[in-house]
Amino acid sequence: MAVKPAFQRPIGRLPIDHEVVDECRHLASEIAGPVDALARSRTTASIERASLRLVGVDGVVEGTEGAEAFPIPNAVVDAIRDSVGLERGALIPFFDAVETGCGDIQTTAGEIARGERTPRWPDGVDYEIALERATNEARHGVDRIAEAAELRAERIASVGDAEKPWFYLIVATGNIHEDIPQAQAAAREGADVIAVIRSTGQSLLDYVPYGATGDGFAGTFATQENFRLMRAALDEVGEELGRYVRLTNYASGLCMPEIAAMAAMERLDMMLNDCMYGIIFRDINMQRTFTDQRFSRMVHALAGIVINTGEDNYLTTADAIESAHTVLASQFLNERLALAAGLKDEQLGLGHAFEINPGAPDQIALELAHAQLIRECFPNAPLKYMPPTKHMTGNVFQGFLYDGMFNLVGALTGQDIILLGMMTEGVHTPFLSDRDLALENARYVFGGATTLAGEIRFDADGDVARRASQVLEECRQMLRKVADIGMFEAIEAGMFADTVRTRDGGKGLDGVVVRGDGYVNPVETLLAERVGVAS
Amino acid sequence: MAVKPAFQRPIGRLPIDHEVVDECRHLASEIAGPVDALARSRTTASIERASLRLVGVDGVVEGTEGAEAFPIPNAVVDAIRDSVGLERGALIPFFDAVETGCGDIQTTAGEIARGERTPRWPDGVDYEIALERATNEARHGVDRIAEAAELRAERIASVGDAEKPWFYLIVATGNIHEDIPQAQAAAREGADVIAVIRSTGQSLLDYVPYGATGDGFAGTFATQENFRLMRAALDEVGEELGRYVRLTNYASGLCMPEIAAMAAMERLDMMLNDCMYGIIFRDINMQRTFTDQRFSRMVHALAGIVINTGEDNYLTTADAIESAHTVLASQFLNERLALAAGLKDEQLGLGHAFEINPGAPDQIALELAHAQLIRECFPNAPLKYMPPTKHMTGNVFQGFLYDGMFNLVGALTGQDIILLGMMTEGVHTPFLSDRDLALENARYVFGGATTLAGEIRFDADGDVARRASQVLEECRQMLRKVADIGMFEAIEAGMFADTVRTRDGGKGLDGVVVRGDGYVNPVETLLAERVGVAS
Amino acid sequence: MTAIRPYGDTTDDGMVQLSFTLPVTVSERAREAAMSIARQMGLERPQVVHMKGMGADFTFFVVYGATSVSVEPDELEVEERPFPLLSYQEVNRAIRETLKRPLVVVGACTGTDAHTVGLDAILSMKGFAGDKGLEFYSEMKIVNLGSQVSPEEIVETVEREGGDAVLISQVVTQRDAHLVHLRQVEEALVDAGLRERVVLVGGGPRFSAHQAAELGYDRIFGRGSTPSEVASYLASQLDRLVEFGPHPTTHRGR
Amino acid sequence: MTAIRPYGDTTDDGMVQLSFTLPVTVSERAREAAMSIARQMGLERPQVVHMKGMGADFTFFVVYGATSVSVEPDELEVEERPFPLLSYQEVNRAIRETLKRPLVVVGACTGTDAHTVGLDAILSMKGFAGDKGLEFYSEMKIVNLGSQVSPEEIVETVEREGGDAVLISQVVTQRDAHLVHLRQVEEALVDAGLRERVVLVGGGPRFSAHQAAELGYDRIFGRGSTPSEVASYLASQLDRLVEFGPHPTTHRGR
Ligand code: B12
Ligand code: B12
Ligand SMILES: Cc1ncc(COP(=O)(O)O)c(C=O)c1O
Ligand SMILES: Cc1ncc(COP(=O)(O)O)c(C=O)c1O
Repeated sequence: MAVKPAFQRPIGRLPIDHEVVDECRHLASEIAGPVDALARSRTTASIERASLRLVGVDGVVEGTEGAEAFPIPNAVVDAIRDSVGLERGALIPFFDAVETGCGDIQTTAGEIARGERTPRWPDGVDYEIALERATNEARHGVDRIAEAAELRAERIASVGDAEKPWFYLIVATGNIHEDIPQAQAAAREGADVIAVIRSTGQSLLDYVPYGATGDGFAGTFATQENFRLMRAALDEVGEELGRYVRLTNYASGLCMPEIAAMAAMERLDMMLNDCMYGIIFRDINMQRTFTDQRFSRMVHALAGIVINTGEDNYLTTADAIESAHTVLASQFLNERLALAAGLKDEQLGLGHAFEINPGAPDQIALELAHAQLIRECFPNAPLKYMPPTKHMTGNVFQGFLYDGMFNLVGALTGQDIILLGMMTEGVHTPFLSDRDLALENARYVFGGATTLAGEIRFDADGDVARRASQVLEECRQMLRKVADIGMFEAIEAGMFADTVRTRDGGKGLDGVVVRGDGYVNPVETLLAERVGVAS
Repeated sequence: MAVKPAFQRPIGRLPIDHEVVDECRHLASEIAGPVDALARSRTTASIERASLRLVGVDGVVEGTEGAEAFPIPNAVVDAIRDSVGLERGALIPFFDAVETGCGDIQTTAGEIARGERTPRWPDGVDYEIALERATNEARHGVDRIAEAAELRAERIASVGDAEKPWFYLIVATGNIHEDIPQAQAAAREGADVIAVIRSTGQSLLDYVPYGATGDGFAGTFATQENFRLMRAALDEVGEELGRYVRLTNYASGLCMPEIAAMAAMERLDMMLNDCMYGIIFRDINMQRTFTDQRFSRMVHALAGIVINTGEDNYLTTADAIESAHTVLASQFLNERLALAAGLKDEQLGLGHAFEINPGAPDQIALELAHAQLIRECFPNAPLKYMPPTKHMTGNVFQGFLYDGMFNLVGALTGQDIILLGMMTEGVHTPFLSDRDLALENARYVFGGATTLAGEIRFDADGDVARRASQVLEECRQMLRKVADIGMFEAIEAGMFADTVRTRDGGKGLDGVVVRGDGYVNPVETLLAERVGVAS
Repeated sequence: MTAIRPYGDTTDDGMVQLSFTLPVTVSERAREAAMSIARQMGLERPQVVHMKGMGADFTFFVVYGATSVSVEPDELEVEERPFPLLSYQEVNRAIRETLKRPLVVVGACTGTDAHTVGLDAILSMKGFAGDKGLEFYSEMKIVNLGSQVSPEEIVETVEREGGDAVLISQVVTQRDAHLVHLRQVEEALVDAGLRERVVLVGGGPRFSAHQAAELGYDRIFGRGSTPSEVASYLASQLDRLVEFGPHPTTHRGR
Repeated sequence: MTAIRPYGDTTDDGMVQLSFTLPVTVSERAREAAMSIARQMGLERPQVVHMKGMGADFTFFVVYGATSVSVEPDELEVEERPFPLLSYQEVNRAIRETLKRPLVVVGACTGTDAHTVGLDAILSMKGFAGDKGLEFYSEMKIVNLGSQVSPEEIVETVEREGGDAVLISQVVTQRDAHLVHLRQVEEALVDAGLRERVVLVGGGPRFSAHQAAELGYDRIFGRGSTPSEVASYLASQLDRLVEFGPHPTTHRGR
C-alpha cells in the first residue's frame, strides 16, 4: 500500500472574518450553559446502570437470553427505583446491600435481580460503610477507564500509530463472526479505523444486549462482548501490520452512558456521540439525551476516546446547500458541550459531509468551500468527513467517482478522519469488495493530491471564498436566534432539522430523575474530578 | 444534460519564465526551416493522387473490390510515373490525356487505369491547353475545399455550436453501420466530437480503401464513403439536438494528403495530423511524411479543419514524468510546421496526455503542473487533452476514477478538447455503455469544477510551480540539442521517443520524388496562395 | 419484434460485465475458480480482466464474457398501472363524491426502520420531485406516525382515527427485514379484524409491485414512486371502502 | 477443502454484480427484460439497481443478485509451470552446455498489430518490471523485427538468421485478430518446412497458456509475463533444438 504523504491541516486559505467565528463560539457557550446546568441537576436510569457496571455489576438475569436477555444492571436499578427511588442515586442502596450481605458485588446484584433482596436507604454508620465501599469501588472503576487510555498509548508506542488521514471503514453484517474477518481484511488493505455499525433500532432499546451476537439487522448489536472480540481481532491484525487499528462504535441512544462505559472498559478508540442526535433523529427525550451525553462524554474524556459528532445526519434529510450553516452551528454547540464535559480539542471528531446534489452547478467548488470553512473554524479538531450517501444511486460506477471527489476534497482541505464512501451506498450494506475498492480509491486520491493541500490558494474574491463567508454568516444568524430563545425552546420550535421535539416528549423521559439533595454517585464525582469539570 | 459552465482558459497561474518560452519558439522555427524547405522541394505519389482526387478523379478499378479494391487515382499516378515520371507532377500529363481524349475527367482516368491510354508530356500548345484545363479544374477543387469551411460555418450558425470544452468520443467497431448508431447515441448523451478510429494498419496502406466498409480490425477503414455516411448521420442528430456535432478522423500514414483531401470534401471538422507520428510510430520514411504533412496541412488550413497532434503517443511508450518535456518540445515543432503550412492558432489542437503512473507520489499535482504549463505556453490553441490509457487495467472501477481525475485536471486547466477516457481502456475497444458512462463522468466533473479554473492559484514556490518550470527548462535543453544537429540528424540519433529512423529508411520512400524544374501542380499552387504560404 | 441479447459494441455479441469475490487466496487457482463460476453462469470465453487479493482469504474479480441468453421484450407481461393517474382535483372530487367524508390515511415506518424520508416524500406537504404530498390533498386527513412504530401502535391509531388507508414504509432490506416487518403489520391488522376495512399499502426502494400478493398487501410501491400515483391508487379503491360502511370505531375517532 | 461460492458480506450468499446493455428503449418493459436476462443467467432474486437510457435505442443496467453456482478450487486442474524458473546464469550456462552456440531469437508483432511495448518488454535490455529482457542474456542473439511484420518477413528472417526461437506478439483481439494472425505465422513456418526446427512462442495480454495447442504453438504467454519466465522456458527446450542439429540455412546466416 502506498504510504500517505505528510498530512497537513491547511489554515488561513480563506479570507473569513474571525470575529464572526469568535462570536459563534461565544453564542454557543451562552446557549450551552443552561443545557449543562440541566444535565448536572439530573441523573438517569442509564447513568446509574453505567455507574453500577463500572463498579463491576454485569451479566444477565438467568432464564433470559439472546437479544432479549435482561441485564442485571437494569434489574438492580429497577429494584432500587421501586424500593427507595433514584433521586439519591443507586450506588448507596446497592453497596448497602453488598455490605449487609455476602460482601460480593456480583452475587449481591444477582440476589437483588432475582428479587431475593430489597434495597433500602441506609442511615448512620450503614450509610458511612456503604459510601466508603462505593467510593473505593468507584475509584477502581474510574481507574480502569484511565488505564484503558494508558494501555492504548502503550500499544500505539509499541506497534506504531497510523498516519493521518485515518481511513475509517464500516462493517455491518449483523454477525460479529462475519464482521471480524471483514474488518481484518479491511485493516490489511489499509483501514485505520473500523466502525461496527449497530443493528437498526438498538438506540431505542433501554438496555444493552449481552454476549456475542449474530442476529442484527443491517448492523451488529453493540454489546460488551462484541466490543471485546473485535478489539482483540484488531489488536491481532495491528501487531501483524505494525499499525494500531482503531475501533469505533455508537454511544448515542437510550443507553449512551452504559455503552460509553463499556467502550471505555474494552478500549474502544472512538465513539459516535452527539449532543442532539438522539433528540432530533431518534425522538429521544431531550432531558434524557442532554443528561446522558454529559456523563458519557466525561467517560470518553478520561478514556482518551475521540468522539464523532453526527452533523452529517442533517444533510441526509435537508438540502446540503440550504442547510450547510446548520452543520456548522451544531458543531459549535457540540464543541462547547464537549469541552464542558472535559473533552480536549484533540478528542473532537466533529462531523460533516459531502452531500451536495451531484447535479448542482459547481458542486465540487461548493464542497471545497464548506470543508475548508470548517477546517478553518476548528483548526485543532480531528475533523471527521463523511462521504456522499443521499445522492448515491445504483449506478455504482458513478458512485465510485463521487467517492473519489469526496476523497479529493478531503485531501485538499486536510480532514483528519475520512469515512470512506461505498460505491454501493445506494444498494446494500457494504460488501467486502466494496470496502477494498474504496481503499484503493482513497490510496490513489490521497497519494496523488495530499501535497496540493499545502499549495492551493483561492482567489480572495472568488466563489469559494464568497460561499464560505456566506455560510459562516448564516451560522451566526442561526446561533443568535437560538441564543435569544434558548436551546430547549429552539428545539421545541423545530429550529434543528425542521424537527419539532418537546421538553417532555419523546422516548426515555421515565428514566430521567431530578437529583434530590443527598444525591450521591462517587463514580460521577470522581469522573468530573479527574476530567476537571464541576460535578 | 447539465449545461457546461462558462469555459475559460486560465492563464498566468504559474510563475514561468516567458523568455524561455520565447526561446523555445525561436528554436522551433530554426529547426523547422530545413524541414519545410525539404517539403517544398519534393512531391509524393500521395500528393499527386490527392491533387487528382481534388480535380474529380475517383472510384476503383473494375474487378477489384472491398478493402483490396485498387483506386483509380493510384492507377493513374502509377501509369504517369511509369510513362513520363512524376518529377513534373501528374496533372499536366493527365489533363493532356483528358483534352486530347473525350474531355471527361473520370472517363479518361478510367482509360488510363485500364491501360487503354498511355500518358505523355505535352509540349507547346498542348501543354498550354492541358495547363489551362488543369488550372481551371484545380480552382474548382480548391473552391470546393473552401466551400466546406463556409458550409460548416453556416450549419453551425443555423443549428448552433457546442460549448467548450468539447467532449470527444471514439467509435471503433470496425463496421460503419454499427459505428453510426453508436455515434448518434453518444451525441445524444453529450458527445461534441466523434472520432472514428481507423482499422489497424491502414496507415501503412499506400492507397485509400473505397466505399462503405464493415471489415475493419479494432477500427473502421477511413474511406470517403464512410466519411460521408458518418457526416450525414451526425448532421441529422445535430439538427435534432440543436448542436453541431463534429467529426474527426486520421490523416497520418502513407496517404496523408489524400485522406486530408477527402476529409475536406466531406466536411470533416478535425483530423489527426502530426508532423512526426508516421515517422516515429509507424516507421514511415521521414521525407515522405514531412512532404505529405505540409500538403495535407494546407488542405486542412483552407478547409477550416482543426488538426490534432499526437504527442500523447510519446507517453504510451515512455514514462510520463521523465519524458514530459518531449511532449512540449514536439508541440513547439508541430506548431511551427503547422503555421508554415498556413494553419491558424485556432486550428492547432496540440495533443498531450494524463499518463503518469497512478501509483507515483503526487501524481495528481504533477498532472496539474504539466497541463497548466502547456495551457500557459499555448494560450490561443484549442488544446486536446488525452485520458489515461497505459495504466488502465481491468479494474474498471478504479479506471473510471482515473478518468474522473483526468477530467478534473482538464477542467482546472481549461483544456479545450477532452478525449473522454473509457473505463475499459485496458480491456476492449469501447462498448456503447462505456461511452455513456464516460459522458456521465465528464458532465459531473466539468459541471462541478469548471468555475474553479478561474479562481485556483498555486503557491509560487510550491511543487506545482517548481515542476512546471523544470519541464519547461528540460524542453529548452532538448530543442537546443536538436537545433544544433538539425532535425533529420536528431531523428537519426533517436532523440524522439528513443526511436532511431534513417533518412532513407522506413516505408514509402519509393513514393517520394524530388521536384524537377518544370514541376507543375496548380492544386498545390492555388492552395499555398489561398492559405498564404510560399508554394 | 424479435429476441434481443446484451449489446457490447456489436448487435447480439451478448457481452456482459461481472464482478464478484471468492473466499480464496489470490492465485492462478483462484483465477481458474473465477473462470469456472463465469462459465457456470453461461458466459462463453469469459475473460478475468482483473484479479485482486483482499487480505489473505479473499479475492476480487472483474470478468467480461458473452452470454447466449436472449429475451423477447414484447413477450414479457409487464403490469401496466391498473388504475388511472388522476389530477389533484380529480382525486379530491372522487373522495368527496364517493366517500362523502375525508379519507383518513395512517402512515408509518414500522419495525426498527427509521428511514422516514421516503414516507415523508409521499405524505408531507413538500412531497417528492416537485409533486406535492398527500397532506396537500384537501380531502385527506394524514396521520404520519414517523419512524420505528410498532404494529400495535399502528392498529391502535387506525382504530382511534378511523383509518381508511394504511401506508407502511420499509427501506432496510438486509436479511429481509422489510418483508418480515411488512408481514407483521398485516398480521396485526388481521388479528384486529381490520384488514378488509383498510387499503393496505407498502413501499420502499427495494420493492416491486409483484410482491403485493405474497405479502398480503393491496399494493406495493417501489423506488421513485410519486405522491400522485399513490393518491390516484387510493382514489381507485374508494368503492371498496364505501362497501364496508363507516368504521365501527370511527365515532370514537372523531 | 469444500465448494465455495461468491461472497458478498456473508459466507455463501452468492452475491455478484452484473452490468450490461440491451438494445431497447428505457422503460419498465426494459427493466423486466433485464430481470429476465439476469434470471436466465441463474441469478436468484435479481435486483436492477440502475437503469439508464442511452439515446433512444439502448438501455444500460446494473444488477445485483445471488448465484447458486459454486466451485471446488482444489478439484480444478491448474497447469503448474511445466519448466523450472532459472536464473540468468543458469539460462546462459544451459545454452552454452547444451546448444554450444548462441540461441537465436526472432521476435515480431505480426499482422496489422503495432503494439510493440509488450514484445519489447520481453526482448529489450530494459525488460519488464525490473526483470531484464532477453537481449541482456549473453548467450542469446535477439532479432527484434518490431511492428506490423508479415509472416513472410518472419520466415525469411528465421532462415537468414538461423532462428531457434520465434516470438510473436499480438495485443489487438477485436474480432479475434490475435488468433488469426498467430495462425498465419504458424502456417507460414509449416509451409517453409521450418515449424519443427523452431520453438514457436506467442504472447499477449488476452492469451492464456491453454491456447497453445489449438493455435499450434509450443507455448503461449499471457499478461504480466516476465523475460525470465520466457528465458527459462526456452532453456527447457534446448534438447529439442539440439536434436534437429544446426539450421540448414544457418551458415548462410553467419
Ligand atoms: C438518508 C439515509 C439514512 C438517514 C435516515 C434519515 C431519515 N430520517 O430518513 C440516517 C442517517 C438516519 C440513516 C441511518 C441508517 N441507515 Co440509512 N440511508 C439513508 C440513505 C443515504 C438515503 C435514503 C433516502 O432517504 N432515500 C430517499 C427517499 C426519497 O427514497 P426512498 O426511501 O426509496 O423512498 C421512495 C420510494 O422507495 C417510495 N417509498 C418509500 N417508502 C414508501 C412508503 C410508501 C407507503 C409508499 C407508497 C412509497 C414509499 O417512495 C419514495 C419516493 O419515491 C440510504 C442510501 C441511499 N442512497 O439510498 C441509506 C440506507 C437506506 N441506510 C442503510 C442503513 C443500513 C442504515 C442504518 C441501519 C445503518 C446503521 N446500522 O446505523 C442506519 C439506522 C437507521 C434505522 N434504524 O433504520 C442502508 C440499508 C441497506 C439495506 N438495503 O438494508 C442504506 C441503503 C445505505 C447502505 N448502503 O448501507 N440512513
Ligand atoms: C500503448 C498502447 C498503444 C500505443 C502502442 C505503442 C507501441 N509502440 O506499442 C499506440 C498509441 C500506438 C496504440 C495504438 C493503437 N491501439 Co493501443 N493500446 C495501448 C495500451 C494503452 C497499452 C498497451 C501496452 O503497452 N501494455 C503494456 C505491455 C507491457 O503489456 P502487454 O502488451 O500485455 O505485454 C505483456 C504481456 O502481454 C506479454 N506479452 C505481450 N506480447 C508478448 C509476446 C511474447 C512472445 C511473449 C512471450 C509475451 C508477450 O508480456 C508483456 C509483459 O508482461 C492499451 C490499453 C491498455 N491499457 O492495455 C491499448 C490497446 C491495446 N490498444 C488498442 C487499440 C484498438 C489500438 C488501435 C488499433 C486504435 C486505433 N484503431 O487507432 C491503435 C492502432 C495500433 C495498431 N496498429 O495496432 C486496444 C486493443 C483492443 C483489443 N483488445 O482489441 C487497447 C486494449 C485499448 C482499447 N481498450 O481500445 N496503442
Ligand atoms: C451521532 C450518531 N449516533 C448514532 C448513530 C447511529 O444511530 P442508530 O444506532 O440509532 O441508527 C449515528 C448514525 O448516523 C450517528 O450519527
Ligand atoms: C497523430 C496520430 N495519427 C494517427 C493515429 C492512428 O494511427 P494508426 O491508424 O496508424 O493506428 C494516431 C493514434 O494515436 C495519432 O496520434
